[in-house]
Amino acid sequence: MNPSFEPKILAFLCNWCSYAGADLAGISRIQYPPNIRVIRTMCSGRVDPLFIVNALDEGFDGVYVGGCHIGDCHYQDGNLYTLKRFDALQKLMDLTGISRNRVHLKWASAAEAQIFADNITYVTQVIRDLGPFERDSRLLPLQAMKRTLTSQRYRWLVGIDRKITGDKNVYNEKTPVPLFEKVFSEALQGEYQKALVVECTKDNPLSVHEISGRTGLPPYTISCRLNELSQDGITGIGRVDGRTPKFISRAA
Amino acid sequence: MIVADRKPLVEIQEMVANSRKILVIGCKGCVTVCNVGGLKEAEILASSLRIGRNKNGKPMEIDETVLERQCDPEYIAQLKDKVGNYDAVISMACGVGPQFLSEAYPEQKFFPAVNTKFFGGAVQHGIWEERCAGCGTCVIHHYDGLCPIARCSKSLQHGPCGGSSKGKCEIANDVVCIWDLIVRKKMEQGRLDDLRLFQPAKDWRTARDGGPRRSIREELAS
Amino acid sequence: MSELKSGSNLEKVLKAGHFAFTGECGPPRGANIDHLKEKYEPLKGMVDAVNVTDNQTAVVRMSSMAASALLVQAGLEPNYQMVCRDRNRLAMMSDILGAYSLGIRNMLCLSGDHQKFGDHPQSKNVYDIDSMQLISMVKKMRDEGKFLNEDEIDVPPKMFIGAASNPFGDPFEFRIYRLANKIAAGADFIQTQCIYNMPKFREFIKKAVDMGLTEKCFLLAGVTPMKSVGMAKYMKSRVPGMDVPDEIIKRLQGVDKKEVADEGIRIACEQIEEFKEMKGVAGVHLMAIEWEHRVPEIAERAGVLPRPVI
Amino acid sequence: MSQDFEPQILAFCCKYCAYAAADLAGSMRLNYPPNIKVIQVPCTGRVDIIFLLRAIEEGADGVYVAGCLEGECHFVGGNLRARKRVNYVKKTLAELGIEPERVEMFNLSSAMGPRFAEIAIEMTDRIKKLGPTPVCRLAG
Amino acid sequence: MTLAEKRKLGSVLVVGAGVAGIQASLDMANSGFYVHLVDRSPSVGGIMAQLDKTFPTNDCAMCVISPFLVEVGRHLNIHVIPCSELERLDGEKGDFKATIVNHPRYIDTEKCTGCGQCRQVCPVVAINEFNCGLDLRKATYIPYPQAVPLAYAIDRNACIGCGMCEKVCLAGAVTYDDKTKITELEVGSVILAPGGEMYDPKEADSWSYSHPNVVTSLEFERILSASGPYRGHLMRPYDREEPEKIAWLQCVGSRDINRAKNSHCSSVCCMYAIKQTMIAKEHSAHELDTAIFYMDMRTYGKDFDKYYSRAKEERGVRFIRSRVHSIEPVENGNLRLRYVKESGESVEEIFNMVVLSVGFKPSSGVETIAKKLGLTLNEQHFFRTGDIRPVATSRDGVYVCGVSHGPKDIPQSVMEASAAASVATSDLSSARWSATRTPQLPPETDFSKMVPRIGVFVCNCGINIGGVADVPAIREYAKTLPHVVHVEDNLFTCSQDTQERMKQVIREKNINRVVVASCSPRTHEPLFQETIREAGLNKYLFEMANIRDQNTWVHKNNPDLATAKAKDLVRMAVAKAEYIEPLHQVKLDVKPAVLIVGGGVAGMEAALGAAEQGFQAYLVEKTDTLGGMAHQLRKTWQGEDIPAYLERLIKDVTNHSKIQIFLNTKPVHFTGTIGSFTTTLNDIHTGNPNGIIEHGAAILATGGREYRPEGYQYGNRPDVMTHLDLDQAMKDTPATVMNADTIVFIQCVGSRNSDRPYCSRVCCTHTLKNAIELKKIKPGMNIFVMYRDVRSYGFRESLYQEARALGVHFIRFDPENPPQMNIAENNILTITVTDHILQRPIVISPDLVVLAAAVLPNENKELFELFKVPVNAEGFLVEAHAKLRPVDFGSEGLFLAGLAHYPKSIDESIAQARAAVSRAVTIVSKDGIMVGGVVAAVNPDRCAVCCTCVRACPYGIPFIGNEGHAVIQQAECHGCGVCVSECPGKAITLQHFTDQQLIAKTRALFYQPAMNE
Repeated sequence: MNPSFEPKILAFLCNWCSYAGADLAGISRIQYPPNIRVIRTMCSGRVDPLFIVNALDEGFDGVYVGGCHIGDCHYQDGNLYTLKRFDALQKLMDLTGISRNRVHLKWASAAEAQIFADNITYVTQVIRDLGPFERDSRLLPLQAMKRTLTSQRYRWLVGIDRKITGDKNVYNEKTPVPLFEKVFSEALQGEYQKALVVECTKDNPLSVHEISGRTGLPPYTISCRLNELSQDGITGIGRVDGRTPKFISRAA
Repeated sequence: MIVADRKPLVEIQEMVANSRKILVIGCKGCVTVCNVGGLKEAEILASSLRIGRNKNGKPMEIDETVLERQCDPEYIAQLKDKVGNYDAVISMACGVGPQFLSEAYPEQKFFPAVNTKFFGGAVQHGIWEERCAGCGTCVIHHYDGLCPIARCSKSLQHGPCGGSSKGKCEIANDVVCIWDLIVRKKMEQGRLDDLRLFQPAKDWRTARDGGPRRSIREELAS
Repeated sequence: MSELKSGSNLEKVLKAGHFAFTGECGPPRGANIDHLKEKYEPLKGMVDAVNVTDNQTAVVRMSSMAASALLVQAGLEPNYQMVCRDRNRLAMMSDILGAYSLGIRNMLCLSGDHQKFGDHPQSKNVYDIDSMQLISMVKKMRDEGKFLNEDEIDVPPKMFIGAASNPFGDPFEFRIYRLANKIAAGADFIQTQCIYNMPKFREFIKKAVDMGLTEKCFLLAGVTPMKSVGMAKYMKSRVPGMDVPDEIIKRLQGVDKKEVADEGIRIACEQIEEFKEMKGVAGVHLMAIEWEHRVPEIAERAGVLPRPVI
Repeated sequence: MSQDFEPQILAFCCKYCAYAAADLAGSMRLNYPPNIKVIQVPCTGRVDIIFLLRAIEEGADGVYVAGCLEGECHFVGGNLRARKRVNYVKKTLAELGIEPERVEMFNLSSAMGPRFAEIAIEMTDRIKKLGPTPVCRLAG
Repeated sequence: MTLAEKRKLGSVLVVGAGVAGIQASLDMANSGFYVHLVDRSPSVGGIMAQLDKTFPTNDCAMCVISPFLVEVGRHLNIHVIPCSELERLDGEKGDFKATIVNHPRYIDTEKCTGCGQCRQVCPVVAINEFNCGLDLRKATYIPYPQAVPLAYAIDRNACIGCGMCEKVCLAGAVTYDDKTKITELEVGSVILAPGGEMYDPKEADSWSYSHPNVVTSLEFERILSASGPYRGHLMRPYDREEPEKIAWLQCVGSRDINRAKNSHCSSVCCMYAIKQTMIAKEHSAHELDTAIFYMDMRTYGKDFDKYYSRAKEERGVRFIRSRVHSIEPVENGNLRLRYVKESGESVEEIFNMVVLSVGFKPSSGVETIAKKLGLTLNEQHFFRTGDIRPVATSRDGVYVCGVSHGPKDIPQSVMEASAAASVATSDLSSARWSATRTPQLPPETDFSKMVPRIGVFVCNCGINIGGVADVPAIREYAKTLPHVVHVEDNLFTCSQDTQERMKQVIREKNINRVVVASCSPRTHEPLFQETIREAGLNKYLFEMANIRDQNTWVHKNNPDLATAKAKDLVRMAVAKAEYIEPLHQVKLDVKPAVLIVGGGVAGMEAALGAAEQGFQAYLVEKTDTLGGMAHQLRKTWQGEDIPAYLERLIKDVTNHSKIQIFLNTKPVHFTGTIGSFTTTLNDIHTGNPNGIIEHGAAILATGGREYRPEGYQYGNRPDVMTHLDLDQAMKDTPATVMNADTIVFIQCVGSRNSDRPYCSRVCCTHTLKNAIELKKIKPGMNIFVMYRDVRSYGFRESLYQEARALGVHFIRFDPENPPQMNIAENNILTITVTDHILQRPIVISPDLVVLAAAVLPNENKELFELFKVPVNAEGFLVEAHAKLRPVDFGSEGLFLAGLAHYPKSIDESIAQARAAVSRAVTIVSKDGIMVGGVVAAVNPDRCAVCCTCVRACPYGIPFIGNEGHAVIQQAECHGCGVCVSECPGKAITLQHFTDQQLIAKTRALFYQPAMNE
């Protein structure tokens, strides 16, 4: 690690708690490292995981999301959604090989300026240890993450999670959490792998082995994903070289 | 029946090149049976001509109709008030059609759409073969029902010429040598001796060589 | 066989029992007499009569009657050929009278090739009467002195009547009957198609002898020496009714390029030798098309010289 | 040819195979150009030569007949006759100086949804290359 | 209740809606019985719907079965009950009470239009059973695009209840509160057709079935299918490479006692394996090397052996007689097979893919149904059935057909289905047409003279059309078209409420032509035709514009062009509508009698079946005795006594009041059309007529005979005999047979050679049965069976095991060097043959030689020409369709059964005879048959009597009548229209597809009409 590396960190601070906490830290002249650049949002629930991934894509080395403690949210359950989304995002990052420690979610109330500063200091140190985010060598996973995060299936499951596991589903019963977890992880892995395949076959037709080479996915997995992509009419056979069909995607 | 082939489209187009309003007349007689001049073929010809003219930007008006036959004046007369308002009429009947029409309507221009070829019959759907040359004195009984006058290229009457090989006529190997058939049939039926008879020189007066012919039935003709 | 029908040299030679040897000469495609001369000059003294073809393979040539008359003037005896393709019975009878008046005594009655092969396929053919009816017409004119319509002829044309026969045409079994019909119709001598399939010809001639046909008329075996392998192949595949066995072609291929023509003549001579001994063969008709200049050599090597003079 | 030329192409499809394949292409949500307009006939044996000629006469840029695979015609041999008639029309158009490629015959089974789409695409490209029909459409 | 008052219900319950269930239901519904068709899965179709192509004709399975699916879904007298199972069955024959469990589907089939929006949004995936797990489907799914009923279902144990599908469903069809319901059904009899399931190779790991490139045959079928996951492009599941070498392993899960515990042979795997090799070769652009590893190649059905030799000789398929023990995965997805050649040499080969030809096992439903209904199962856990009553179960009134009582191919299943239909309804005949519904139709108002008044109904089909094309614009545009007096657009035109409103609008505005712009006429035309008929309009005054399947669904990405095309299609439909005329079908009366030709077992069973159904049967036999070939048989393969059965059958037939028997008689004249035939019968000896028969249908059962072998000294030595001679000897002079010490059986004598390229199917079983019987009587006897392939298909495999256990020696020979028989000078007979194991010739001197001679069809050239029925090259009668009409002839009203169709065992003949009865009853049970409609009609004064139509018609229907013009009979014309466009005089028109209508439709595409005033 070169010692002089100073990570650039984007911080989303919810207006009522963490932003207020940050101001209080300023008023009380509490010191914390200058690596963060702040964006104020009305509630941490406003933060779309896509913003986080875009931040990494644009050049930040890490992202910090601050919100109110559970129960304190000015909008009742805004931060509950944030928690679900953040958890889902980190599960997705585990798939992509980008360390989940580049993104952090911390609760801090308007009064807890010191806690805020400590959080920032801690987060900055963690990211500094991780070193700079090699964006150029991670283009494909980033694109695939963006595509996964914008897929209807992913967003719908993340959104409905609390309602059907917490409250009741359409059958007036709670969907058992392990079942939901299984469905969600299947969906997450499915959408991400499909996204990888689509991203690398968008412009030129590639064989399964070539896709495997670029995405690291085993051939059979790619073959199964190709089934789903052709069912949705996104990917088809572009041409056949000898005995090897090359697949191409029409990214709608 | 009389068998004919449709003239090439280019030839018909030239005939009516400068006519604006054309009538195509089919005939329900022999030319319908040999699929060359019936109502269906009339419609096809009309449509083809329309496409041709339309393509060259000189649209024309074409109507199509069909007569029961074009070799009886009564049917020809059915066009009395129609034939006048066209500047060309195409008859799809055998050679008789255009002539009966011309005789009935001297002022109108008539054009044949088909080339009349021979008397014959359908050996299979879509293939017709010549059987009779109309020589006016039928002798097929001498040759076991196979007429060498019509079906031998040289109308020989005493057996195959030197050029008959493998059952085919010297002029083309898809033309059957009729004498090969006659001889084989005679041999099979054990009547080869019939071919020893000397046939005197044929009297061609009853054929076309005797000039244009008429057939008069006293008891019918008024 | 005793009294002469036409008194032609050929008739005399045959009736005297000699082994006849006739040649063939195709008239030129134009009116150039020298061309004709070049063709008949070498035949002088070599043959008993010279066939003069009539628009062979339906290709327009100088008329056979004119050419025959020129031969008569040159001291050769023509064998005037007439085909049924180009004339109706009126023209035929008048030409026969004309030919006779010009000193032509031999005549060959043929059906003639269909105009489709010739140089004017668009032309209309006649075929008013066929070769059989032509033979009987010439016989009627000669023996009864009458035209076809029974009218009297003041000076009947005394022609020595010849006919052609193709022993190898299909249907093979019928060919002998056709020969018999021609003889019955009045043919005095027969010239066969050029022969290559000797076994088949032996079978044919044996049947002719058994039927006593060779008693009633003289049969001359047609011989055409092969000039090249190409010609042999062409005759085998393209000429209808021609039967060229593979051995002939193999023999021709057996010798090197320059020798082929010579080998062709050697084959012909072998054939002629056999014909001399063959019962029922009264002579040989040599068709050396475009090879007239080599007829003396062939005649010499075939041992048919000198020609008998009666 | 100008890119915005959108050919009008007629397709006579037999009820048992080609029309069923067209429906299957639909239920599989495949994609092919909208220039193809289908007319259903009980069997391609019903397609008369006059239909193809009248279509060209009325201004169609292209016409094709789609029937069952050879040997599998629901009515035994209707599709074989159809092919002969298409060839006759091709010859007639050639005589009239019109590209015979504007008329074509295809064979496919009712399970070949993708093949139907392929044919539609192939014919549209072919007619686009040939350009509009030389037969100008008569108004009225 | 006393016997007399026993209630006879006119309805039947069919359990299982595979091809067998469907065929049985259609036969019964068309013969006057109301059918309840129950199936566990959300749609009908069973395994056949999953097949790509079917042997031996290589027809596409879906094209063959989908018309039947649509008909069963739409039939007025068939009540399809999907997602349900039979729970209990009380009562007895004629009066059952069935308790049905209806599992929740969570989607209302009445409302759902199959538009598929719910599938697209559903976030949950599950294993797609239809594609055998090759790909995934959503929790909300439809088994396959052409499913009937065309409605989605929710897979409850995959669904997480997120509610998304309800949000997008515009038809409001999703019913989450759907509960399991119990329904009671009162039926007269029950037919079980739960079908079978394929063996799951996971049970034994030696096949390493977990490897992606090791697939079962059904999975391979999906890979080949154009509607499968790979759209018919042959690729390996592992990495989608196109395979260069594929191996098929036969007998996976069949004939396998130690690994799979299934002793039976599954009868179909050899044939489908060969078919798959041929179709795979067609699908691959490059050279594809295919190899089948087998023990016996069992291609015993009609045209099967020709199919096998065509694959071997013409298509270069490799057949390797060796059973591969295990499959070993090697690098990059390939598989190594080790096998031992016949010559003993062991070989290793690398393949890109391996297909396991998995056999049948009874479907899981069989076990439970047997327990609930108290039916006995056989050792292989299929339903137990006998030979003499092949479709009857151990409980009276409950019948079975299809794979659930024994592995078999589709033709055999369909035959058994028809047989079950006829047996199940034979004693309910008094209740015929009692429970069925007949449509109440108002009289047809005559609109033919009136000016066309066209009503145009444009459909949104939810968002399928409306979501792409601008439906209101299309509606407004339709207003501008000529003769259009009413336009409207609605969400779902095919929904019940819209149908009612359509009828009302038609009456109010007295519309006389209706155009609906929506989906495909193939699926919805009959529905709309019925609706307008109920509004008093002749059903043909209707035209559809397909603006969904052939427009919005396929031009999703340029909506404006799709809208323009929709307008074009509507304009074309309206243009044709202008020229449509009403068409009136003519009712031909039906003569309720059946003629049966041939008095063998098949003929007698057919006559008895027809009589039991209550119809007069005329049985014509050319000899002086009934019974035919059966007189020479002793036992069925399961050991049932044939002579006793034959005696009983002849007694029943002779005494039955409704059967009239004509011995020494043959038909000499036959005319008429379906429903009313007239046949003149003549006495064979005297030649004078002994009867004119009026009948509605005819069944030909002219039977077959044993081939008299030419070689092997047959006929000139007493110790050389055929099977029938052996049976005769065992019956009359058992001693001559029993004191023989060595007996040699020689198989395929006269069969499977160039003159008779077919397998006679029964001789292997016959040999095994006799060999076992001889061994049991005299264990010391040496018995040798010299065979090319032992074809003991289905449960007959147990005979092969038993024979080997009893010590019968089996020696295989190749057709090239068959066993040689030589007579030494001391008249001692010896047989020399090369033993396939020792690879050396051995010499046997048997006391008795039994030749398994071929089965030939009886020669009836004159009779077949009289009935105008086709025979194939070997002289067997040719059925209309090998798969789905195995007992019908091409020409309507004629049926076939027994050996005359193809060699078969006696139980198969009985089943086919009963099937023929069921098919015949669908005609004679009706009082009239509607003919006409879309048929050709001749205009006499345009007819040039040129015979073009006589030559062009593929069915030879047109003829020149004595009025001097062509005649086409409405009852016979199939409506293809070939003659119409061949006729040079334009004398024939095909109603509803006239030239005028089709040219108007063509013209309309290019001709923009002037604005409607």
